[in-house]
Amino acid sequence: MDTLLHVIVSLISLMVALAYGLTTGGVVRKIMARIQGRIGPPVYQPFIDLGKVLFLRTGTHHGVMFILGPVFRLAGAAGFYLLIPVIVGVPFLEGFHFSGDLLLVMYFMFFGSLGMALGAADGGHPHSPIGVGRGLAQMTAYELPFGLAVVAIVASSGSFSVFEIVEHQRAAMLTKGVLGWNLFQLPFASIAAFLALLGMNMYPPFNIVGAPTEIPVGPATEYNTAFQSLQMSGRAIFAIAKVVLFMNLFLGGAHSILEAFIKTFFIYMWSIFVGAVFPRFRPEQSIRFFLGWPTAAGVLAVALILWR
Amino acid sequence: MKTHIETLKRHQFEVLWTHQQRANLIQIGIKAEQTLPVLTYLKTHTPFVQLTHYSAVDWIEDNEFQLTYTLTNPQTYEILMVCARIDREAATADSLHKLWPQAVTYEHEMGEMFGLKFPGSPRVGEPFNLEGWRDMPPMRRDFDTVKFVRDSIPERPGRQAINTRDYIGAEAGEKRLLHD
Amino acid sequence: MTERPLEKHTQLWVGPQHPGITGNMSVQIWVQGDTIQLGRTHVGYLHRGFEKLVERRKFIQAFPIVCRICVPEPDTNEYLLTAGLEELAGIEIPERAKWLRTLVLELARLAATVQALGGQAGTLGLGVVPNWTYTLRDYILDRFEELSGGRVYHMYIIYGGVRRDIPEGFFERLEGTLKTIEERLPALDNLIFDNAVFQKRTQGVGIVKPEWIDEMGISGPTARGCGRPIDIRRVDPYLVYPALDFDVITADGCDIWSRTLVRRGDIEQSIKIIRQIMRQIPDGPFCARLPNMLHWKIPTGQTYLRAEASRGEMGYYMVTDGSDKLRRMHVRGPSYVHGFSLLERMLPGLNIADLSATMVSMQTCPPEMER
Amino acid sequence: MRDELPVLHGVPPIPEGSQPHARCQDECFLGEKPEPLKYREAIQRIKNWFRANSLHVLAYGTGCGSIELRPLGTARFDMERFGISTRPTPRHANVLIISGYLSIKTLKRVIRSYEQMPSPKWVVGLGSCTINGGMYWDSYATMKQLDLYLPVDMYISGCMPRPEALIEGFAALMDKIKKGEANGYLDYLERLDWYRENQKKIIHDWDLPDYSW
Repeated sequence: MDTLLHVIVSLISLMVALAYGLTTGGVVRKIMARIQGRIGPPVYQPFIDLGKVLFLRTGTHHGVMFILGPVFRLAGAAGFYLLIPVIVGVPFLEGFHFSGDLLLVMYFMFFGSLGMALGAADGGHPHSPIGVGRGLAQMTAYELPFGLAVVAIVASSGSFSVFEIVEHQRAAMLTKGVLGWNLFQLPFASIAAFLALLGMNMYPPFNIVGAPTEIPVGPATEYNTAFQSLQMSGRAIFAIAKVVLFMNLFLGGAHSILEAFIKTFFIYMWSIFVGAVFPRFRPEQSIRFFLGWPTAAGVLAVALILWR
Repeated sequence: MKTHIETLKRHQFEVLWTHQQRANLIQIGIKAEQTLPVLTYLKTHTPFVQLTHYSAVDWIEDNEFQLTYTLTNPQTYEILMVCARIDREAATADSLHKLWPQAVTYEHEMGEMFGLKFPGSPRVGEPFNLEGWRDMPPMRRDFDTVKFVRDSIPERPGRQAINTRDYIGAEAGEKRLLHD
Repeated sequence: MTERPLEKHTQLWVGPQHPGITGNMSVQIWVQGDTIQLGRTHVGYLHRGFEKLVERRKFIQAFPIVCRICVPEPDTNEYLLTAGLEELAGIEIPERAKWLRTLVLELARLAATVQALGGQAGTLGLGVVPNWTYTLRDYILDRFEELSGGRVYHMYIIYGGVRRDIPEGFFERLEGTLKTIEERLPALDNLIFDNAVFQKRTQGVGIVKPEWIDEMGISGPTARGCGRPIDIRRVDPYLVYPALDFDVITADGCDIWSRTLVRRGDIEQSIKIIRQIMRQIPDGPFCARLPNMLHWKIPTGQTYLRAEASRGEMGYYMVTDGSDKLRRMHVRGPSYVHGFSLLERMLPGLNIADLSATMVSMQTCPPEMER
Repeated sequence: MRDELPVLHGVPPIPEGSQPHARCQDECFLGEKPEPLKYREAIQRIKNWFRANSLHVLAYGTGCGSIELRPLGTARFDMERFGISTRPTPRHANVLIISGYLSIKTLKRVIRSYEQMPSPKWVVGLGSCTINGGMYWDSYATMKQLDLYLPVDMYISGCMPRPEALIEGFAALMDKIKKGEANGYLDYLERLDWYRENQKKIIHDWDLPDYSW
């Protein structure tokens, strides 16, 4: 009975994450518009867009892998989201966590993009493989600082479970307050990870995958209608799952819905505030960036932990 | 600028006519056979090194095409306009792509728009502006664009064409204007 | 163009339906990895046959259609057609008309340059700048609308002068517009030139070799970005430019960055010129007395006239044959050189990511290339 | 005022007894057929509301009218506040703006782009050139009447139309979609042969597939 309830609550939580992700997307569009001096679309515009693409008809067919691509992406995002605790202390909202789930989570972060890469190649549009190549190269580049940051966190908390990492921070918070967060405990790991987050979120200057004036929309070029809606929802859930993971790893998790809301919102907006006024990097510049200071910060973080 | 034209004459190049259009624009006429030597001479021995413009004019009355080469002196910005007339039936001229790389574009366009042939020019014959064009080259004077449109491109019925002269004449109430 | 066999390549069409392309044209590129090996431009998507159309229209009917040749900056076309025919017909225009023409040309240059600055940033994904600069351009278009009744196509310069005098209080409102633009410039500088990513993307990219300039007839910001002070307003002056005080901006990087810098300097110079015109403009008639336009015949002659558009040297070749219609008109826009031969020469070795930035840095204008 | 204007439709009515195109029977491709049931109508209305409020315009500047689309998209006029945004690929777009005159070379590309767009899709003709050739009525390179080649749902007249006119045109298109009257894409499928015949009449080197998916 408990398992069934857990599944139901998790599904509802997934829906909430989707809605939250779409709303945040709308807020981002609004903020971007405001910076550009425009009024901008209504905040609920992504919902209308999602509904509209669902109500479109298509006859395009490029093979089985093409159809599976967005499914993989959605599955990767959903799996990612369901594995990590959203609100600690509330039953059924702590995710399907188990010891060592951080490894699986990091795998799921890759999984969706790899699925999209395979599917996009089936589309046959030359922009797709170029975009996939750019995306995978950039992903490999930002995985390095992020992986180093995770290693530092794991070494300091002594666990591969996201839940236990949160617990570890909560224990530290009892004595040190807010300073018990990993954000302040492991400053170099935080620098590495938050710089890597810029690349993960694909906002400027790291939006090289779907660069509109270079290779318009990249891998998603051939994906229309229902595939596009799968992709949009996958992207929304993935974005939220990422910020929830970062909240758990660095900001000490959340104990109430309001806290989760505030923390995730600010982590999400971090890449917007950085990216709103930047042009785009060239692919090799982006890769060089991630292999530069972020990686150095990650190496330093690991070294400090080992030295300590 | 006049001195350069004098040296041209001294080098056995025949200058058919000279006309000063503006203070810094002189036009000369040369023979079509001598086009390439004259232009090579101008590019190598005079400051007129820049091919600014290059185009053709259809003189259908004389059964000739006029090719106009506009050369610029990049120091003083004086313009020397060299005109040569070629036969309209043969419509063949020397290609300048070895002298100036951008001449390829002009020749490419003229090849399509006038049906001129430039032996050796790399892109003449490829489509430039038109695609699937089956009629006469459109910039020739005997190509009637109105007839072409009436024949091959459907128009929305009901569009009126007003003769400007009649219209203004009627407006003014002056019948005199109608017959000048 | 070098025709050499490529071993492994992908053929890619950039355009005609591509957001990174200027207007409606296409570049066919052969890429190896991310590097372009060979490129060819294909045009004709905007071909309307203007040169044929003016051959069968009277002079007064020809002038409203030539402004369609370059959409962002139509006034240069109007000026060149009218001035060329005035030269062939031997018409002198009044002094005030000259000043008004200069004012309009300079305003159009300003609008096009502001737009190009935003376009340059837009190709690199900096979405804020185009949003602002298009608005600034729109303020200038408001003044145009007041002056001529048209927002984009003005048809203000007519044979013998201009179509009408300036309206009451126009200069005060124009001054306000210029102030608005000037107030916005520091913020634009901050966004574009102080932006580390923009510097990284543009410095050393899209090199135009200085020795190509004389050989190919490169002009405008593209030539001035190579350190050559080629400005038709200075080297082959027309209208009242000799009486005006302005600098020819140059930069010597030969890359996209220098061209953007030149364009940024051009904005200030244009504003300076417009202010001078507003101060010095003389009184008098704004249009010469003209023959009956329906019967106007121009004696046989040919001329090549040029003016400085925001993109470079714009030239009109006109031939008349004594009738009431043009015999031949050929438009040699700056894009005619920059968009075909120069672009094809620059493409080998360029990254795909830099293609559209390179095109926009030369402001290639497809309707001017194919007319 | 708008109702009094004559409807610009240069297309003759469908002859009696003519068979619709074979592809029309393909339910997966064709849009929805009107169903008598009440709740179907309600669902249709909801779908139309979604479609009308999220117009994705294909970023293809086919003619000089596209110079006014940029002010429309940027800070001063800002079409995004109405839910209109541009999409760089035809697969993601469902509004095709023909901005002004269309040379025959471009017409070929436009047909291809149009057919690749997922239905329901709409065509907006901009400027007098699309309506009757405009000032290029005697040009050998441009088409003179757009609705012979593509099913036009909305014409916006002017040379070129101002951004305000474009906004009003889009608002009218939204109204039309909400009422379920913007069915040009169905017309295109039903009379594909007729459109093809017209297209092949002016595109001489026809090398497009039967239908570009």
